[in-house]
Amino acid sequence: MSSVTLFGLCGAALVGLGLFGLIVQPGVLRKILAFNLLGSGVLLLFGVIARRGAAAGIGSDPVPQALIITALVVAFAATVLAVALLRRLVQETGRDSLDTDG
Amino acid sequence: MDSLFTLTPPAAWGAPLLVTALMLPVAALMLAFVLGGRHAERVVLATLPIGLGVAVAIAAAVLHQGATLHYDLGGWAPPLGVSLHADGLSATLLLTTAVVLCAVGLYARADFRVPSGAREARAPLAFWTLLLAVWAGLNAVFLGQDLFNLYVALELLTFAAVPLVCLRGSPQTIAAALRYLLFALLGSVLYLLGGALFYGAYGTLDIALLSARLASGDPIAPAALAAAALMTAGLLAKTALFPLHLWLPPAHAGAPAAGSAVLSALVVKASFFLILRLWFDVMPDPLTHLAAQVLATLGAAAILFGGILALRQARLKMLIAYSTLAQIGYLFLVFPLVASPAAAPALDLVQAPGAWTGGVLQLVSHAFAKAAMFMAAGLIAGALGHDQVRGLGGLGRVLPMTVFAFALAGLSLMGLPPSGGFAAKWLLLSAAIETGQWWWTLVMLAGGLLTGGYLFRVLAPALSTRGPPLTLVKPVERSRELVVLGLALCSVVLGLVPLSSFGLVQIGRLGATGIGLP
Amino acid sequence: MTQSGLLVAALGTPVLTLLACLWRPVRERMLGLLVLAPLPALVVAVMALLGTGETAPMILDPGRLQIGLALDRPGTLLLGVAALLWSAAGAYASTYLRGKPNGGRFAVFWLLTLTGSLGVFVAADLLSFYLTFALVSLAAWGLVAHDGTVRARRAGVVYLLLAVLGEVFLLLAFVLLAVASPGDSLAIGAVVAALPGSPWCGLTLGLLIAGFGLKAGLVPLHVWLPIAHPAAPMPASAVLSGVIVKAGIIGLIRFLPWDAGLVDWGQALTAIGLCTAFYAVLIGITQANPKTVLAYSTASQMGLVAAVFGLGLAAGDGTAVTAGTFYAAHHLLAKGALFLAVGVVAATDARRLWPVLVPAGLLALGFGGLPLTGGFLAKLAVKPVLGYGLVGWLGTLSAIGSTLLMSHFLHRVAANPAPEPGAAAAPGLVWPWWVMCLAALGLPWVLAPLGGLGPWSHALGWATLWGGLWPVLIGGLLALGLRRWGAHLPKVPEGDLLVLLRNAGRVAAAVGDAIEHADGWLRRWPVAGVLLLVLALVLWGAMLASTR
Amino acid sequence: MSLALAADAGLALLILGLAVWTTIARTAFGAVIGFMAYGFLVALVWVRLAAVDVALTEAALGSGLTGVLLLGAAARLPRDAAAARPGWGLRLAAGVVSAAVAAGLAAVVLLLPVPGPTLAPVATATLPTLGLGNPVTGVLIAYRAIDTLLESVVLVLALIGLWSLARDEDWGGRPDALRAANPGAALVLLAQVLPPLGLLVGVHLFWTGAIAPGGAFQGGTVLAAMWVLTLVAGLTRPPRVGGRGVRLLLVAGPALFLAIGVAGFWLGGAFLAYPAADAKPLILAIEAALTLSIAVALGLLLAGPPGARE
Repeated sequence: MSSVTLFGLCGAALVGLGLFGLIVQPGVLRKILAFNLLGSGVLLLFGVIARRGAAAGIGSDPVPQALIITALVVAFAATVLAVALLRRLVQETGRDSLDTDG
Repeated sequence: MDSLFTLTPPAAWGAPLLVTALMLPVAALMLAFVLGGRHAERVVLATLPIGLGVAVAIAAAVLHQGATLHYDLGGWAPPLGVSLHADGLSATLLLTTAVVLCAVGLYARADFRVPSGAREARAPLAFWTLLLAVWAGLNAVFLGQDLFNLYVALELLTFAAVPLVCLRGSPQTIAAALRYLLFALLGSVLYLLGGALFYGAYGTLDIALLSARLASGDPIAPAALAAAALMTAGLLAKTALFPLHLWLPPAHAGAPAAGSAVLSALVVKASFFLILRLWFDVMPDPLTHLAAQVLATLGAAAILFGGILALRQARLKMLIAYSTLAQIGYLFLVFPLVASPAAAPALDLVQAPGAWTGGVLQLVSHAFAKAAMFMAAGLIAGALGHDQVRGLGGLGRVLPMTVFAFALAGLSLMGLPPSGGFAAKWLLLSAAIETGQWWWTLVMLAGGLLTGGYLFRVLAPALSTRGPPLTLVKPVERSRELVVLGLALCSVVLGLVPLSSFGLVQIGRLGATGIGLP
Repeated sequence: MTQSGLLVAALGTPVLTLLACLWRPVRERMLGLLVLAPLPALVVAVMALLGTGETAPMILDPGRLQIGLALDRPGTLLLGVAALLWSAAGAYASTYLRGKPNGGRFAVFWLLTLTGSLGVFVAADLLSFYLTFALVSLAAWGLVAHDGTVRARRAGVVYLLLAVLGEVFLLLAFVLLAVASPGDSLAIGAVVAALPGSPWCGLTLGLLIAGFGLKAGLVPLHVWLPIAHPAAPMPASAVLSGVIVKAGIIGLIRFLPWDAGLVDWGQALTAIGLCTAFYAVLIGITQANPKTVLAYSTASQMGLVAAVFGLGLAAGDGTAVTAGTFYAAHHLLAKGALFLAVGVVAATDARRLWPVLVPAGLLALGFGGLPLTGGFLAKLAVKPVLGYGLVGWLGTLSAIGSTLLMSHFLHRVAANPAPEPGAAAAPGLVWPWWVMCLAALGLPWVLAPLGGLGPWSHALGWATLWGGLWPVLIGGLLALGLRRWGAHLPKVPEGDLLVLLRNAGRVAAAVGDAIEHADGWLRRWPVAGVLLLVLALVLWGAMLASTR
Repeated sequence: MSLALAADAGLALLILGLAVWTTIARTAFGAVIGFMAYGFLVALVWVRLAAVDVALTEAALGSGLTGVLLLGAAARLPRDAAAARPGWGLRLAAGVVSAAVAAGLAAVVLLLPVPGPTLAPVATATLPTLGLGNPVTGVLIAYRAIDTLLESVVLVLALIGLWSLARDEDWGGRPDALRAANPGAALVLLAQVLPPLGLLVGVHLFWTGAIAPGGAFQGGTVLAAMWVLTLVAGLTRPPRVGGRGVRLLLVAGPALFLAIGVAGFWLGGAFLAYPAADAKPLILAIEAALTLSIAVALGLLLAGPPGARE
């Protein structure tokens, strides 16, 4: 097994972990963290795919790399928005979970 | 791959219009943001008619040439570059979007005015810029031909839609927006994962190239199956197909009326549109047959479930939101009807397109009708100070035009003639019978009964003549009522357009392209 | 061409009037104009009846879909008499509702229903027919529920539920018809011609009979009639019972494949029709409200028409259509007139009732076939179709039943005069009633050739007259018995079979509660999250399975 | 090779361990700390995967700025607000389906085609015509310029969304989420010393992006981080959200990008095409403007919605 495959499996495991956390964590902040784990697992898989496309003297296919960078920025924006909503929710209601309103 | 060449005729006029459609709202967004204050509204209202003109021009170009429009951005052809693409369906949806947004823009002026004395206020600036952003996101989704570009477009749309939900800032709407955001993000990540897997298997994200490679590569890559399943699931989460609707009712009911109209009429359709693209433009045909039954089963459940719940809502906006849930279900009945094994061999080009046209018609007429309904509900809530269904008795006497518009939109939702909803239902029913899948007809008809039921709950008291006369908290502007009525009429008039001229939505469909081209 | 223009004018006039109602001042005054809106249709029908041959149709897209309007014999006959009743009832309504609130709203629903009601008689294709049928069905809700009382609202709900159910049956039937038809044409003639060869022929026929039978009041889908008629204002009851049920009759006429000789379906329709004819009489005689009695009588009469149609369908015999149409046309006129009479009586002092009750009695006994009335001719017209076997005897028995029921009606209506001494009905109520009364008595004699009847001399033979008279006499004797011992009959609630659905509301509420509960569970975050992943895995598996 | 594999395996295990910790940690604060460490290690993985550009972005954005953001949020969470966990049945179900998805993905990873498809040769082949040496920058700024353009708009949009969460009466005020109540002396010192260095690093990253790893996003992120540091220390104050100047700065990058893209219709024959002769200066201009806009946007995103505190 090569390192690349290893990281690929690691990415798959991170996706599973992120999904699990996103589903079962009751706190919104923990959900946001899980979302970030999940996202980084997905991007890691993408990175592995990029690495497998090493050619023309480049160690990693540049197209997926560029896409990963874009996705990282988007994920950051999403996290900002989620955190801001969470802070408003805590301010207004004093709770940080979603499932009490049914 | 002859069909690929027919898809991209070299000398199609109007292709640069695609760039205009994509960039106009983006440019307007930046302008509105920088100028701020009262200028934001002016920028939007100036941009909307231009955008409508562009959408009309694109539809005309597609219809006139009978072929899809195609534009390679930066001159870089896929797979390295990203291209834009407008077939008949895209053109139809661009046009629908432009019309609905024009109406929403006119309607929202009264709700999002900068109060006198202030240079700028929070809600107006946010609303007008977000409206432009929604527009940009929708156009990007409808024009995108690259799966990752579409991911960015989807995120643009999500980031525009979520703040719309909680523009009012009440704790309930904040919770609804958060729920919406998190679930939509979960969907986006699954979509992105699917995109990565497609790239890993075939080295491209361009829809046309991917489709060609999927069709030619003999054993289909395991990654492609996983990709299609994950992407579909992610998009379903964003479309709020039953049972993934946890976020929809509070979000759509909590937003200000103009926002609800946009969310319910257009935003959920964007992710649905991508499922259509994925299933019919990317995945090879037989692969999706079994899965199509899964989708349609959920759609059927949505129709019944959403209809029954709409019957039991105490608030008008919640009722309309659950109605959206049910109406989304109809869209998913398209999958087994278009992708049925029975339709494929009988593809004498007369039978199979019915379901497709019916589905698109359902999508478009629901967009008009639902936007009209939410905006009518907004007028009602504004005038009465509440939107309790129980308190609507005698409404017809004080707001006759609003109630009339609501009823017209309801006509289309129920699928009564001569509305667009009727034409859609007729085509879908025919397709179900033609392909031997009669059980879907029962669902559609039962759904119509439920729709009639929940609309009756609103309209019967509204039209009743007993009881004390209602007092209005606030008068309703006639111009806003006219806007709502106009949209409702659109959804009805769609059914009057003879079925033959719906050829537009077939342009660019494989198989149907053969008709349009010499 | 001019005639097809007239056809458009017949429907266009009510539509334009309706559009004018968008303007509030017009709407408020519209009640007074209701008498005029159906007149162009009346003119069209009269011209078509006077002229020879068939009126030129108005067809759009003739090459393909063939959408449009056309007039044939049965359509013309029913269109003409319907327009007459609409006009008279419109005049009646303007007096009846004068000074009461919400006249404008009533006028709007009236015009909507009118448009649809006239439309079904001239619609030549599936889509137009469905549109006009839906219009007449659904808009009539506004007439039924107009009074806004608890009873009217309940009647409205029952009416609408059943009407929408009928729409559902018909929509499915129409789609089946269109799909089974080889071409693109949606013309009714074209799709019905293909029906006998359709793979879904039985299902389509079943749905058509259910959908149209519901509108015509065939058991067991008749339950809306006895609930809706008494609840509606008097002129609305007249058109409901007179015209609106005829939408079901014209539907059967248009959509049953008469040439195919479908014996089984014909016999089934006959059986349903005869059951309705007797069942409605049995329930009707237990009712106290004269309008309810009339409603049951309508169901009974339409049952007989359905039986006639069933015989024609089984025999592949088109003359049944002619006879049935004629019978229905008479019923339209006479039943409309009787409902107007109920209103006139209710506004008249008990001592001045005879000028109303005598002609009303003639009309009422006409349903039993009293010689020299219009009903006598109607019975004569269907006689050859019913034949002289078992069905013929049952037909005579139903005439006896009708006499009994209508005598009961006369008894009940006479018992409900105006309480104030010296009261007299307004002229605006009286003259439309007289117009309809005379039309119901006289017009059938003019229109007799359209019913397939020979010269009058045949009808006036002694044997024929006696044949018409004796069932009425027996019916009269039974009616005397009913007055004597009627108090012992059980009291059946209006809408009889609906009682069976008494618990439906509770069950529906329980189901709704359960579904609401399920929704709350499904919308919990972890549940939805797990379901999302399950769905992804299922789709994944489904695609994997498809590659094998 | 096997040594490297062992090291990579260790790295992967460490990452998984931290991810598990982040998921199960008792307190939100502890989980965030775990996540920051996790992000740092993931950046190392990116280096191991020969994706240095991604590594830079991950370190700066994925771990750094996100970490700051989440720490700030964790600090403000109510202590006892955590709601009840879902029942064991649901947790079991969630575990099973998550594991199934992960297992499926693992199988897919193992079954990916060999050799992997790649666009690297095409991407590098056309790079010289743009005057660029870094293919990633080429993808971001030329081949897939539309993604980058839309994404820079996404940042502006996210900011609008964030600001829309303000209270009505606070509109026009300054964001207040970042400023520490009483910054310690060490923090202030750090905020005085670090930014000049950071500024250099950021500009360098942007500048070298054309030929070596780096570029607008990475440069912008570092600049934003420095600004954020001074904000936290209270050395600078965030601008008022109503100001036109800050908005101009925010849209400068995407607007210039869009303008040059439109000019491409005439100069390069297509929207977002660069003329062969002047590609490099145009690209540098876009990158410069984007770097600035991104830095301002990221900083303001961290600074939160306008607040009442003046």
